Amino acid sequence: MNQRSGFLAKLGIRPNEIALILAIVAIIGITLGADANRSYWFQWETNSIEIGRQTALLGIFALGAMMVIVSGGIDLSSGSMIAFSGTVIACSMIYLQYGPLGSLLFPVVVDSAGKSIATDMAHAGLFVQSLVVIVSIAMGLTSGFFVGTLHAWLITSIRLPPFVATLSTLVGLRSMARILCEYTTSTYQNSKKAQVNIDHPFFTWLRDSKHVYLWVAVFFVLAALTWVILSRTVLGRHIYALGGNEQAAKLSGIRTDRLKWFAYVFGAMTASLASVFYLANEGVCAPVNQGRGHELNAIAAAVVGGCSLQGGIGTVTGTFLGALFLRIVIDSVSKIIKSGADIWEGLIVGIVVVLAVTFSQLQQLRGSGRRLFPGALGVCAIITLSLFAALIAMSTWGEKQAAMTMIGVFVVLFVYGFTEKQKARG
Amino acid sequence: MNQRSGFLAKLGIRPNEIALILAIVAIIGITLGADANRSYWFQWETNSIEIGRQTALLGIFALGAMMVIVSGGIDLSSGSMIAFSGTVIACSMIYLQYGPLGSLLFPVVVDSAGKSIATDMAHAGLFVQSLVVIVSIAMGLTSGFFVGTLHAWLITSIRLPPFVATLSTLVGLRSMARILCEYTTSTYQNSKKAQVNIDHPFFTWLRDSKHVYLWVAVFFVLAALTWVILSRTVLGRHIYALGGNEQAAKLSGIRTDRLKWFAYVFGAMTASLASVFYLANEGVCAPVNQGRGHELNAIAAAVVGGCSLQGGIGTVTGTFLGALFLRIVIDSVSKIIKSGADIWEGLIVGIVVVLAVTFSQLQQLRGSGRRLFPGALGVCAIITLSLFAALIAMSTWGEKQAAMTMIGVFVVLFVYGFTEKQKARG
Amino acid sequence: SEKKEDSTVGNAANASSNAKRRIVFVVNTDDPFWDACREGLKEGERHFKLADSGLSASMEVPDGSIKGQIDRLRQLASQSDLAGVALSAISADNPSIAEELENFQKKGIKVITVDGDLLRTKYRANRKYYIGTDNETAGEILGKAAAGILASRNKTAGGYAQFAGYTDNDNARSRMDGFKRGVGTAFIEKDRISDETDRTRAQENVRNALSNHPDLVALVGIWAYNAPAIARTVESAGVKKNMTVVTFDAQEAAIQEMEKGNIDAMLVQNPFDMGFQAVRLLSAMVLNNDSVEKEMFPNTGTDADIYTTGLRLVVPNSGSPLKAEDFDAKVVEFMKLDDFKKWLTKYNLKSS
Amino acid sequence: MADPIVSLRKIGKSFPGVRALSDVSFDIANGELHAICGENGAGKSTLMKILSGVICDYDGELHVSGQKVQFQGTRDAEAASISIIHQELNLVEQLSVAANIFLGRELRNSIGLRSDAAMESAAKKILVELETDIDPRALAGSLRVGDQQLVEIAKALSLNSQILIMDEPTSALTESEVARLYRVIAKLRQRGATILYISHKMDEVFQLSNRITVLRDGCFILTENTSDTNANEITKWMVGREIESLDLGGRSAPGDVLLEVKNLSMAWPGHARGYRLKDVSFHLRRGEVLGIAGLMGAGRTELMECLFGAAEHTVQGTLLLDGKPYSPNHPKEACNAGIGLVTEDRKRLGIFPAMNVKQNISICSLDSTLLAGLLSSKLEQEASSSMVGNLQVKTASLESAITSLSGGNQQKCIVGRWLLTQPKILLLDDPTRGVDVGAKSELYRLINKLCQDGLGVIVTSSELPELLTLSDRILVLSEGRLTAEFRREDATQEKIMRAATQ
Ligand SMILES: Nc1ncnc2c1ncn2[C@@H]1O[C@H](COP(=O)(O)OP(=O)(O)OP(=O)(O)O)[C@@H](O)[C@H]1O
Ligand SMILES: Nc1ncnc2c1ncn2[C@@H]1O[C@H](COP(=O)(O)OP(=O)(O)OP(=O)(O)O)[C@@H](O)[C@H]1O
Ligand SMILES: [Mg+2]
Ligand SMILES: [Mg+2]
Repeated sequence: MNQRSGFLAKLGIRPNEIALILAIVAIIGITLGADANRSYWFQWETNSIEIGRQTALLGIFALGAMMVIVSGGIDLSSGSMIAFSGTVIACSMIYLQYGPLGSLLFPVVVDSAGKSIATDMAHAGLFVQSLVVIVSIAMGLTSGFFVGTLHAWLITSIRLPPFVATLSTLVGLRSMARILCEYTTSTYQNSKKAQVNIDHPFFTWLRDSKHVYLWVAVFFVLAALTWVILSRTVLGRHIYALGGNEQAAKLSGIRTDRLKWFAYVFGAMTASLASVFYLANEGVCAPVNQGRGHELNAIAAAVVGGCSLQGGIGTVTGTFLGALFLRIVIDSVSKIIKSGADIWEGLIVGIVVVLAVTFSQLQQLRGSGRRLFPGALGVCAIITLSLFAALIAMSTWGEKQAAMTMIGVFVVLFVYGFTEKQKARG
Repeated sequence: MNQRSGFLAKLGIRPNEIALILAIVAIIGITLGADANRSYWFQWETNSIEIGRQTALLGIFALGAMMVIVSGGIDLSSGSMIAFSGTVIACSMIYLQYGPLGSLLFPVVVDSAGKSIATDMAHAGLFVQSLVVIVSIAMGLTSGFFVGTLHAWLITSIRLPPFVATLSTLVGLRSMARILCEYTTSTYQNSKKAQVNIDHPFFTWLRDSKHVYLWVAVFFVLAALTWVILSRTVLGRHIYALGGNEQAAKLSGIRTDRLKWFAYVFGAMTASLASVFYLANEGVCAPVNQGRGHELNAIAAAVVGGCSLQGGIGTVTGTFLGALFLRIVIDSVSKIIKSGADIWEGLIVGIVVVLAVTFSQLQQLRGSGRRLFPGALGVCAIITLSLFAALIAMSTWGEKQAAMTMIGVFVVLFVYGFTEKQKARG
Repeated sequence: SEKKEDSTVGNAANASSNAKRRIVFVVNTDDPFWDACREGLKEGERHFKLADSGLSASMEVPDGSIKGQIDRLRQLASQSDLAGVALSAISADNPSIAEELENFQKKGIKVITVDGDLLRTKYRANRKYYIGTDNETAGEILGKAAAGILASRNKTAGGYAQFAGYTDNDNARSRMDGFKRGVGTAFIEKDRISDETDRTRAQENVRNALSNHPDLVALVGIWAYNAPAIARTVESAGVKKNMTVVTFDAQEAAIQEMEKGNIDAMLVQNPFDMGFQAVRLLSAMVLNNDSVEKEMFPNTGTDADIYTTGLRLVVPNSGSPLKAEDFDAKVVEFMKLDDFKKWLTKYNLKSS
Repeated sequence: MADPIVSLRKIGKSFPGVRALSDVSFDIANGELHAICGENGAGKSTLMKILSGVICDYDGELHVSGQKVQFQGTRDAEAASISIIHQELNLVEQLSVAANIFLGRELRNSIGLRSDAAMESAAKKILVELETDIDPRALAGSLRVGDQQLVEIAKALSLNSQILIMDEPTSALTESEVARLYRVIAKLRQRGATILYISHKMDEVFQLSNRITVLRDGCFILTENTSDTNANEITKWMVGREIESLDLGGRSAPGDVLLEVKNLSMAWPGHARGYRLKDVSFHLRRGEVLGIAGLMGAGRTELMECLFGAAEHTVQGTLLLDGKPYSPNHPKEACNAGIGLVTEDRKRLGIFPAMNVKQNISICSLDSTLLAGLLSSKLEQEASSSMVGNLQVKTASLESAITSLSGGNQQKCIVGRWLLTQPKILLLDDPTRGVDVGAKSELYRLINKLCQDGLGVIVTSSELPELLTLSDRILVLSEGRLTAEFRREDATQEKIMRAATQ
């Protein structure tokens, strides 16, 4: 391991990233063992496709979250940004089809039976189709650019803390998306709608699992790009500096405001890029709850990947692995717990995130001879942990086992804490 | 105003708090004007009851959020904590009624018709009823204590960033609550349920709008208590110190770990106190989505009330006003926009939060003599703002008006930015 | 103009300008299902000339949580221009909701429930009437349909999984229970999976169900968006030929999927009619002309307060083993997909 | 005199509450080393910030080599060939030394990408020129205060600009490092660079400068040729009054043993040396000042932290306080035992930026300001105002923000903070770093008085003369080992340096 890490270190892979890789391997192994119908083995193809799809879906805007975090900020709005940009795309498509331009792009033609019908998307020529899609996606990305700009402006000029600025867009953008959606549908399809169905051939094509390689490809390209920016360009160096010590960066004549602008625009635009795949994946634009709360997954991925929320620390590789790790964990949970997995997912993700981050800083913890269970807090912590263990045991096996688990955990931890205390003394 | 502020300053009220008070008054005024059926005037009683209820509901755990923020941390888990503690309370009631003790507390009696029936909650004596309620609520608060302890332990001993620690409990606790709920119902009511109805007379009584004064009273008492702690005790001063500069605090002989313990326990326990009122308010314990996302409202309230997320800055008065302000804004939106208010709510809250925080630091902005729209970022910001204005105008009035709005806003801001630039030059 | 009318603040404006009294339809959450209902509402508003009698009808769309619906009801309670309330209860036996309705009635505001009724055994008095369909019967019908299809594919045993936003939400539960009864004991329910209305999760759930339970023969979509989620996943997993897919509600996407042959049967409620009838009944109650009430609720006894809007069982145009005569025409209208689409276009609806 | 390269005309600057500078006008000749002296808060740093484009809104005019300039940022200043070494450290701890040195001016390779290799080699050159062996690849955060200071210097040098501003560059350096710096300065001046030099250390000022400018309370007092004046005169101008020469004699003979340290050792995992402190044994008597000398990195701070229970690694050895065993695991326990520590790094470990002066002073002694268990603002007011009085802290009011005070005055507040706790033992880690002469002598007198009241004081300092004047005994640390102990009578700088480097 040391040897390997030494070797990998040369490749610029950090210990916590190695830890993640090992963890991923371990989880796959466990799942293979615990999953009765070994689907990772017998259906590895579908499984890898699905995990690839999900990882791309999360990873694309996790990279954005990472960029913002490294620059010393935070972006809580990406979930809503996905909904907003998705709505912009959907609405542009509606506008192009049913708006004033519609009659040009989708002329009324006469069908075989001789009665005249308006060409719909499905029957429009490839040129029109791609035109519509390209323009719409461009609109979506533009909306991302503007939202990012708004964030940067609020933070640099109005001096709002990033948390506040992006918190307000978190609530604001979603409602904006709903307004836009209702307006467009009621104006151009004269029936007010809460969501728009995405039937454009491009998205249907994209959704097809045969084309998931494209999702992964986009993710990889974006990751590579981000990697170059962060570790091979001056811009990247400045972003690390900004995150590490804004004051120092300023005094070194770095235009910190512009850097923030870049970071937040990058964050928002990755979200709007993700929204394209969200639309494809769900086949519908649903401003109400599309991507709701997913910003936290992105941040979690970045953090699990070793980003520090103080800023200045974080890598593309880490974030990539973080996203993959989270997706695999979630997937394996549902593989192992056959039915009723959904109620366990959150708990396991929570625990796993804690473990991952803990592991990534095990060295420091060891190094600083601090005790794990110091004083009263330590004792209460031990009790807490045993109680939670008991709770879990109870709902899996029953109450006797719960009692035993509780006592077991308590004793073990208590003994540990005690020896630890003795060590600290001697 | 200056005079007043001078006077209020003596009372320890800060400028941004005055701003909030004025804003609240203004909004009430506006609503009175814009609401066709003047319900703030003709139905002031029902309205104040509802606003009081909502403010208490939010404010109680907003105080907790404030405490954590002032101590230099953040608690993202309060929404899930509400669900978890609510579930603990509900499950304890089920356990007491249907568990092994049930037969003692709820003996099988023989009714007039001579056939024997088990006494249910409604028919149990006042003593049993109150016993059940008190024990259950105690359990809920205890769960709060333990979760707070867990946070403190993860943050101080495992050295997780608060954001990560509470992010994992945010996902973990909710799923834990669901597990607990399904387990208890399936074991003691032998039908697995994802929701439990709260029909205990106490909660029904508490829900009655005649007893909302109690909610407000609890909120006020808690606020007063918090105020004393923060501004009149050593503990409070130390918490400000901790939030201001942790290392310095430690080297000044402050037990920072214990302080964090207190802060996070306070945060979690206020959430579980809130959960009591959530149960009463909704008459149901719904682990799946009870209080989901409400942590952000609490944080927003604290921030609008002038808390700094860097820590070390924040007041009870501010948080109190912040919560009241948010609730009144939301309420007045639904009063003014008669139907379909919900899609506007988020947008308006977002804007209002930004405005509030901006206003609270207007002085610094003025003082710093920085430009509001500097350089390229400034120009793009202007464009962004005009676009969003246009979007809103479009969905309110239509497209011509939107175009006009856009041009209007753009010109105004551009002229402002230009003059500003000239000033900076000259 | 027409569009003006539709845009949100359009009727906010004319609601506040000449102080009308309002009939408000409070739904459970923002879902395409209600788009059709909203159309019905508008249609009713026009057809029964509410404007002439100083009334207006509008729809309130809370955020899908119980608290959301309660808060919305309370907000309405604190407004003085309310004449009638139609509610699709998000939870049948929720005391808070029941009490709020009670308070409305105390104030003389007319209250009915639509689509989602309160628990009749407990809260029958808290609303005057119920318009809609009994979800349990609906489920049962779909169950029968599924059994029929399975039989025709000579599947006599196997497992099925049901998908919904919240598996314990009342309408979901009764639909599922209904289905369970309808499909019979030959088939075992493997799982009920919730996705918290997150569509990505919805698709994952289907995927996991497929890989977790190799012996699945049928998938049941309980909430509108589950239909396309199931259909697409089944298609991309390439297991369509030995999988029976039956769903509730007819979203745009679901209809397309049925055209593609990825859905074998849809049980469709009639939200449009719900909206329409709600306006008709409430306006009548407000202007207390009893004739309408008598007409809508002729019979006496236990179900004297129930008006059932139509149920439709929609099957693909060709190749469906199901026959109209297998189903009680009084309860459910048997339809081929094309007839159904004709009906939709008649009221310029996209979904139902 | 040749026409000036920099001339300041009626420069004025005010911050909310304080007028930092008013009509400061003087010239700096080309190629000279121009020292600027003044008490804490005189406005030296502010003036330099203006000159180096950090502060852009100010009154008055600035002429550089003839023409008027109005810098919009540090970039403009660098373009005008002005660079500055700031008083406070400004490094990005997560980045390497090389990255810090070239921050904002990164070297690019042919295709416009960043070339770290080039920067590292270039950085290496500069560091060699500074005669240090800091590894350009090392993370800035892993360096000690001293080395970080050297990196700051290297950063400024790397611009090799015409005009170099040094704001208290030696405040964190020890003699040997200072000597190196002098050699570098000499080289620079051969190159014909102009240097503005700020220091509170008179010997430096007189050793280096051609001319001296004195500021007081933001006003220009005078500019003198160094050769025509002397330290006392300058200090007189700075303080605005005579400073009677210190005689710290007349101190009662040290009393009984207060603190006994028996072979104290502190591990240092993951480092060649393996320990930060090894078998350090000494004792401290009542009413005695114990000085601890040593080069930067000798372990003085660690020693203090051990005594204060703030060590970040496990500590072996026995401590006896008043004969009773004493093993602090947390500063709190040290406080309760009657020990106070004035930390070395004021900005990071000292002040509470969000709090005002009053609260910063009272934070450690709140228990004594309680009325019926609650804080009494009146008592707090009295306590802190007494300290502000005794230490003559320059502040607009007790309520003004601590950050609005100059470095030295902040330091006084922190000393005051600990005096309020009426400790038995006071640990002062470089207490006079960046503190002006006047304040220094006040501090000395204060320390003296405290000893007379039976306090035991342990003090480290980066200035040997200070130790020699202050302490009754002087311990010398070298690489964590105790290498010598002198009584004041027979201590000399030479002996101490020899012990410190063995
Ligand atoms: N950012 C600031 N905000 C408010 N006041 C300030 C600020 N910076 C400096 N001051 C005030 O300006 C005056 C001059 O400060 P400055 O740091 O220039 O003094 P100095 O001569 O450098 O003192 P020292 O020798 O301690 O560094 C001081 O009174 C200080 O309180
Ligand atoms: N942050 C750090 N990282 C690594 N090593 C350090 C760090 N700080 C100090 N050291 C090491 O610990 C020893 C003591 O350093 P320290 O700076 O405390 O000595 P010192 O005598 O207090 O110097 P000064 O007080 O003048 O800064 C030195 O050998 C130094 O190399
Ligand atoms: Mg200075
Ligand atoms: Mg030191």
